[in-house]
Amino acid sequence: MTFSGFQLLRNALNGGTGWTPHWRKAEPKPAYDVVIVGGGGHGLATAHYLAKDFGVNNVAVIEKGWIGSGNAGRNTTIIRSNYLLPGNIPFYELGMKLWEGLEQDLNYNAMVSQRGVLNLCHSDAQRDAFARRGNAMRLHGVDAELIDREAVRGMAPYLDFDNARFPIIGGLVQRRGGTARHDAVVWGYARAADKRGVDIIENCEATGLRSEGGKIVGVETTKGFVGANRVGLSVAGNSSRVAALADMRLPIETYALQAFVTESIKPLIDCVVTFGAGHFYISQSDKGSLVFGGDLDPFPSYAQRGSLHVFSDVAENAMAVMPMLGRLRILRSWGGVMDMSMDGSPIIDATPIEGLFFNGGWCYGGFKATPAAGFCFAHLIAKGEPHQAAAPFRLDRFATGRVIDEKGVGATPNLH
Amino acid sequence: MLINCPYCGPRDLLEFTVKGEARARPDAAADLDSEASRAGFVDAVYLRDNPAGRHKEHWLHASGCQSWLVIERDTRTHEIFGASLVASDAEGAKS
Amino acid sequence: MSDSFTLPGLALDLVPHYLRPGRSGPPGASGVVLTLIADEDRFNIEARRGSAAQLLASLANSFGAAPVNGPKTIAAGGFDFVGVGPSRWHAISRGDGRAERRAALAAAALESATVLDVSHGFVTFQLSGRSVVEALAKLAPIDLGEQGFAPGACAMTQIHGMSVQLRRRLDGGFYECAVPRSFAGSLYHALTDAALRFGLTVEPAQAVI
Amino acid sequence: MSGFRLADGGLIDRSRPLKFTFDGKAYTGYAGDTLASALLANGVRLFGRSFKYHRPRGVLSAGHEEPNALVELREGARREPNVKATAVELYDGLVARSQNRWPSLAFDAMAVNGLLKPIFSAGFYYKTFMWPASFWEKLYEPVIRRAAGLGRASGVEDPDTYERSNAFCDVLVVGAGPAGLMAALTAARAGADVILCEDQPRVGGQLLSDREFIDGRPAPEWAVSAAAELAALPNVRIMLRTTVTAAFDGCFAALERVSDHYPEPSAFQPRQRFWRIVAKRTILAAGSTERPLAFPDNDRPGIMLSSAVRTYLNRFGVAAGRVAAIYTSTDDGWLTARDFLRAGLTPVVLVDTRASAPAAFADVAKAVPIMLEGAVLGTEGAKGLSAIIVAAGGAQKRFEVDALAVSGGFNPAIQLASHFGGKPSWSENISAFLAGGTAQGVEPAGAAAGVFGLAEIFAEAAAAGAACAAAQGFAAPAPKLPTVAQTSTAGSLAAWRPNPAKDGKIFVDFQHDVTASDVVLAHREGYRSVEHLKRYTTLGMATEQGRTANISALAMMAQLTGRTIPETGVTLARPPVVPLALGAVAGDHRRGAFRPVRETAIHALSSEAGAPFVDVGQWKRPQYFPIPEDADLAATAAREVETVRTRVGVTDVSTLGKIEVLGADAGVFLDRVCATRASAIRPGRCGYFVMLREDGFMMDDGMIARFAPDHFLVYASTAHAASVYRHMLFCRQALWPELDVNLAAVTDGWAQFAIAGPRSPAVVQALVDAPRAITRTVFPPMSAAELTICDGVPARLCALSFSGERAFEVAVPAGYGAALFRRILDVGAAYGIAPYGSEAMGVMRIEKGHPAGSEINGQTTAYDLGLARALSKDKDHIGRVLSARPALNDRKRARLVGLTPLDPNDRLRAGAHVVETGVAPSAASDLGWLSSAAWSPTLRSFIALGFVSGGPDRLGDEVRIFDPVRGGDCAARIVAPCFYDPNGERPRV
Repeated sequence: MTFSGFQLLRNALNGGTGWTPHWRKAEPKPAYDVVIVGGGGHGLATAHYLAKDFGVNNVAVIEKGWIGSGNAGRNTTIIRSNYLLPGNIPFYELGMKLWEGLEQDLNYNAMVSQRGVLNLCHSDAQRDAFARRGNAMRLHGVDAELIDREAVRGMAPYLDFDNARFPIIGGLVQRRGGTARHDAVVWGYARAADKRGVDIIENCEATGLRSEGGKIVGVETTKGFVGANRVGLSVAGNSSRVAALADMRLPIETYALQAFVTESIKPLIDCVVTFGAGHFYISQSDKGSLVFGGDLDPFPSYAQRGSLHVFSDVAENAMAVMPMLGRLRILRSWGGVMDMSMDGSPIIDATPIEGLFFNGGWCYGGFKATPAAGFCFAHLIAKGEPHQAAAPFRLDRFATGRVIDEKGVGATPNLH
Repeated sequence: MLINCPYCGPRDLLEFTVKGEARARPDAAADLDSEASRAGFVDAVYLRDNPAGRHKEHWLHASGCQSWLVIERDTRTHEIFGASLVASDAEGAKS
Repeated sequence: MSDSFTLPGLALDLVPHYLRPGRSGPPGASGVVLTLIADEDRFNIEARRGSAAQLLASLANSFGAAPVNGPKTIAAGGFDFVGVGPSRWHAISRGDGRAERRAALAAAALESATVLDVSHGFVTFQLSGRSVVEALAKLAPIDLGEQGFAPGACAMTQIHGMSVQLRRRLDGGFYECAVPRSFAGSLYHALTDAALRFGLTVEPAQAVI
Repeated sequence: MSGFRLADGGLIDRSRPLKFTFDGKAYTGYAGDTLASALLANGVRLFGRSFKYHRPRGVLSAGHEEPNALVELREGARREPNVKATAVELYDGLVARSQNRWPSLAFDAMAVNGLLKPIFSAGFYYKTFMWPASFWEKLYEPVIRRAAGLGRASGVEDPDTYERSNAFCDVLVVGAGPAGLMAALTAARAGADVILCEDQPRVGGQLLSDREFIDGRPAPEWAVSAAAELAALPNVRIMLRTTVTAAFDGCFAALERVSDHYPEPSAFQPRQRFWRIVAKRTILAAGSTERPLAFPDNDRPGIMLSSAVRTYLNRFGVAAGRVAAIYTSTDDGWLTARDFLRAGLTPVVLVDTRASAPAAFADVAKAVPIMLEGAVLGTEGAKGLSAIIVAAGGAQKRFEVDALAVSGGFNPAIQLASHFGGKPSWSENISAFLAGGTAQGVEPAGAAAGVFGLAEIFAEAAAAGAACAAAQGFAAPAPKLPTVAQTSTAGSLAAWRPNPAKDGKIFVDFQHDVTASDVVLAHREGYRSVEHLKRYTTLGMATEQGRTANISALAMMAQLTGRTIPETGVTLARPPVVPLALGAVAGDHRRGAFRPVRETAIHALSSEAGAPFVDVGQWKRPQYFPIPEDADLAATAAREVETVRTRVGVTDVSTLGKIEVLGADAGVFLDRVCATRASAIRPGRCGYFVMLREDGFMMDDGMIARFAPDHFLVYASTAHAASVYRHMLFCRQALWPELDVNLAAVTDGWAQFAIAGPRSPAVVQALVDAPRAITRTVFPPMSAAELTICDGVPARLCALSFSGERAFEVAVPAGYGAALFRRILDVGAAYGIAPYGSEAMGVMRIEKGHPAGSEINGQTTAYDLGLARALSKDKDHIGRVLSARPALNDRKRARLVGLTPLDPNDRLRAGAHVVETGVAPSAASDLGWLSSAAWSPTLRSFIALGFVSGGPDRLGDEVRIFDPVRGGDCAARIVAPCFYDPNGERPRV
């Protein structure tokens, strides 16, 4: 069924009995051309593009819980391509372009909202660094504007312009950036992939990666062995654990990142705002909640919870830049489990095992990368060679030194 | 999180900075420019252990006594099994 | 650093610009009294590798008592020896006769420790009054209870993002916050903000106590 | 009875009437009321409108679980949206407004949404609004956003203040109801340090709501005496109006509402206080939340939780209505019926879903018409309940009522325990989830542990209190338990049968208007895991966090899938338990106090001189020292540079990191930490150092002075000082503990000034004490000495030049800094000295091509900076091995060069990109970027440092400087990175 206003009306009249599951509750077949491990946004997007753009339809996505139960459902929903380094910009911009046509592609409204992303700067040096970034974006055909303090005031008059510890002197704006409804992205990809024949198998955990003679032959799961010619791992948050099934070690450490929502309120904050003198970013959802986050918890963690220290730190940052938030209340906070790579940039690459491919190390960038990561991973799996936009995201870059370190903090994942 | 600093006693997370896996620096091989030497450092710097479970880590009590500690901790539950000075500071620590 | 302010040549900056002596907060008796200790001797002593025992023995020999290797204060030879880290102490002395004490300390530690004069590296605020613990509890993430923080206890901890050496003097009623000098203005504001609602008296800077 | 207030009874103070307004209308309540109880007492039943369909809503509960009665409280900058009227203590002058309605609460135009309910089913927005794509941001989304949301934020700065505090105890008791009081008494009597936190303004919890008798006295009196005993103990702290709202590893967070029961905080008082509580053991006695029942039109004002009805009756002296009925699947409804009878109000009917009447309520069965195995089929009413339709034994009856008490069992308040990730376990016994595993020393007690009989609660809570005390080494005497009359209200779930005709009116999540038909739809469309159900329907995401909704919805989904409830799933509560104001969590980290400021010794002096400051990390550094003759700040910087280049200037360099390295192995240690050979620096000399990170990239560079064979001083850059020190501590403690070396960061102890310019030797000579001579031969560049200046002030003097002129850095103990700076200006006056700020310093270092923070930004290598030759190749050091990786030494890397515009007046700015000339600027023609740029008064041209691909191989090439985000575009030439005195002759003159 194609979703439309007409269908909505029709079903309103017949008591909604015409609606059907958005994806089948598939059980594993004995073998597939491709098995994707991980039913998050990335895994489902990979399956969708494999089927739609690369002609690979005999695909299963296996998910240990319910689809979208990892970081796809635990992020702050921001989409943007305002990166600094040539290794990153083309990739995230490919993603922005896919976001821009996503709903029509999926026939599912993921509420992609290009409401603008404003990064605040607080010193001349920071403004110059933003200029470098904005210019790099422009050279790559990405929209970027460097605006002064008065223009910032026009966009966000509620910021603390007068009493702040770190004065606001301007900002970098990407107007095409914004937000998308994270769960809907997962469901939309699932529905679209399912339509093209992809089996989405929930409650099915990978317990082993079976290879013979250096070549992958399938995945052991809690629902039995599933044969596969090619296997893609897309399990951010659990990358090290799953890679260990194939005796691989990854340049990744796992950390918790907290995020927060407030109670719903009438429209207050229009665009995405990022505080440049600390760790804080915020936007308002269509439902009215302010959605925000800050710094990583500083220690490796697989627990989906954060510390009071960072909880408080985020509130301090919020009040430092938006003192009007004082009486608004945090409704809920949660912790996502981040694949933090050693240079802060992702990995999409083949592994030493033939037919086994890896996608991970997304740090904070995973949600916004969903379409591009899915597309590039599908490209890699289908063709055996990287998509041009993801070509720098190689596993061997740490050995060669071709790291892509946006922040320049080196191999300290908790600082990226 | 409370970390029981061997010198200061139980202290809040905010006083600490975390470096990551407590792994020894590779021995500087005779030939510093050899492939083996480089591979050892690549491994130590980039391919650190990342278990879901017990993990030995280097923490610095930065706002406290400025001791580097080895902390053994469960990354799933955050339970801490022990914290010790990274290198027992000669006789001083014992006297 | 000095026995008097009149060291030839240059004047010590004894009254920092942030200090606002006087009474503030709700009326009534002040719950907190804050005093800037403007001029004290403070030496950082760190045992050389493997020489901690020798150092302690030498200090015991010279001053009649040795510091302990822990966050506690031992008074000996006119110094308060405060443990600040493994095999590290701050030796603090105030009042007259400091030149002799300095010499004695240098002599006692010569073989077995490195001694640095850090008197100017820190600014010390002394706090007292009936509400002092309540005020400090707002800032310091440590247990200041009678058992957790007995007279003589010391904690290197964090207040408002600053590393602060928080100490309870051996006489019990006085607390001291020593902070790296560049942070002193910010710590002063944090302390006075925290103490304001109890009624606060800031005393004029006191040169030597 | 005026309104619904009873003539007597309740724990309110009728001698203290309080005036307040709601939607502009004036009312009166009493001290001890909540806003909800006072409005109910005045006969107000309509409190608000629901989120989606704008249905009229009244009060459901008497606490934080309230989904309906949300208001905007206070006015102006203090306006606070989404406040639960049931949790607001009434105060004189309170002003509240209803929200999310237009034009008025009674007539809400958006209620038309209710008619479109079949369209606005769960997830409808995912299926439409996709065409044309550009309409989403322009049309659909703005409409949705305006319609969504609840109350309005003030939009302006919160005028109130907040504070944070820390508390420590042996035993934290969360909740001062019967279980909490008993546990606290037992632990405290044993000698443990106890903190007892109670959300309400008084202790007692459920005891305040029920007509229980304890030791022969009314229960509230027992609570008061228990609190009095606790208050008298020195080891107990009772914190009222304090909600323990989040559990973290190692601590709890609690919110104390210090001033929320006043119109505004009194002078010097915060509005709220946010506590971090560190407890060795914790007893979770936070009670439970009653669940409503699922039936059509179960959301009309007047339908209220049974226990809340009793709370209003007994605690506030307010009847929920004049003619009441009861609908229950538990004994709780019977308790309510009994209390109605005692208040002289006989319920018209008690409908119990169960087959038999509880034996303990024979008195109720006698006085009230009872319908067993009954069900409410529907309700009537416009802005409030007017009638219910009841079915039992095949017959239907209609009752005209204005109040209906409902009880569907109780959910223990286990949220704090589940913050630790412990999976709750399902109890068939009470049809509810209990805390799974007692992680981190948290032990539930009382209703929070699923125990509902009062005698049982006392016994188990006393045991829990004793156990917690014992775990801390305090032996508890066997407690004397109070005597109580047993009552029990254990719950069960009423079955729901899907009915397409009615399900759309059975509200499950009241605030978000999630109905049974939405659950059916979610099931039909495959959103069957509980998390999918939540996310697809928005169930449980309202301001009460699903307290009244989740279990009903879970039960419905379980029925639809044929699974058990625990198989269907459980959602973990996430912090906070009760929504938490951001201001409170931030405490006093506001405005300038957000982060500390570091000031140098001349801060006040600079400020008086009119110097603007620049933030460098936490430091405030004077940027310029303007004088009236300067046309603007650019002129100031130019004048300051010219002063240094031609005469002499002085600037504050105290922010440089200073790390003492002491000991016999100091040189060995530094050779391992630095890529350069520090041990080659002779005593009395300075040397340049480079430090790498272990991954081979630049960490920092700077100078090392060696004062003695075993005494070095490392000058790290301002930006990297802290991380360099930590790194050196790591090297010393973890890597090479065998070396005899001690480290000390002494940055704050010294005020340090650079005296730079051709006349600087004379100025320095005038400062130093005799017999030291400052001449080219006696104290040449790179000399270092410890000496005295200004008649006996200890000092350190290094002949170092950052400006490219003959220059010195002189350091004194920081307390002398201000005086020394004045002295230098005095002494230097004869030589034409002027102070200069960080801006002029930056210009001169660019003229000299010295890399600084913009160049050593963590992404660059020594090779990039042209420093490869400075690195020693014949030793191991940090970063030695990985710095040799091929990609770090690729000629095509963006490497440091200088750039000069062809037209000297073409402005160069840092951040501009360098692109090839003659082709369209693009990613392909992008060569690099400018890292630092300035107007050079010396060269009378803009100049820049930048990183250009293969740059040093392209000296002399013309390139284009492209700065589209600032509209810059000009031609420039690649030159060597040193613009001024490239051979370094001037410092030696």
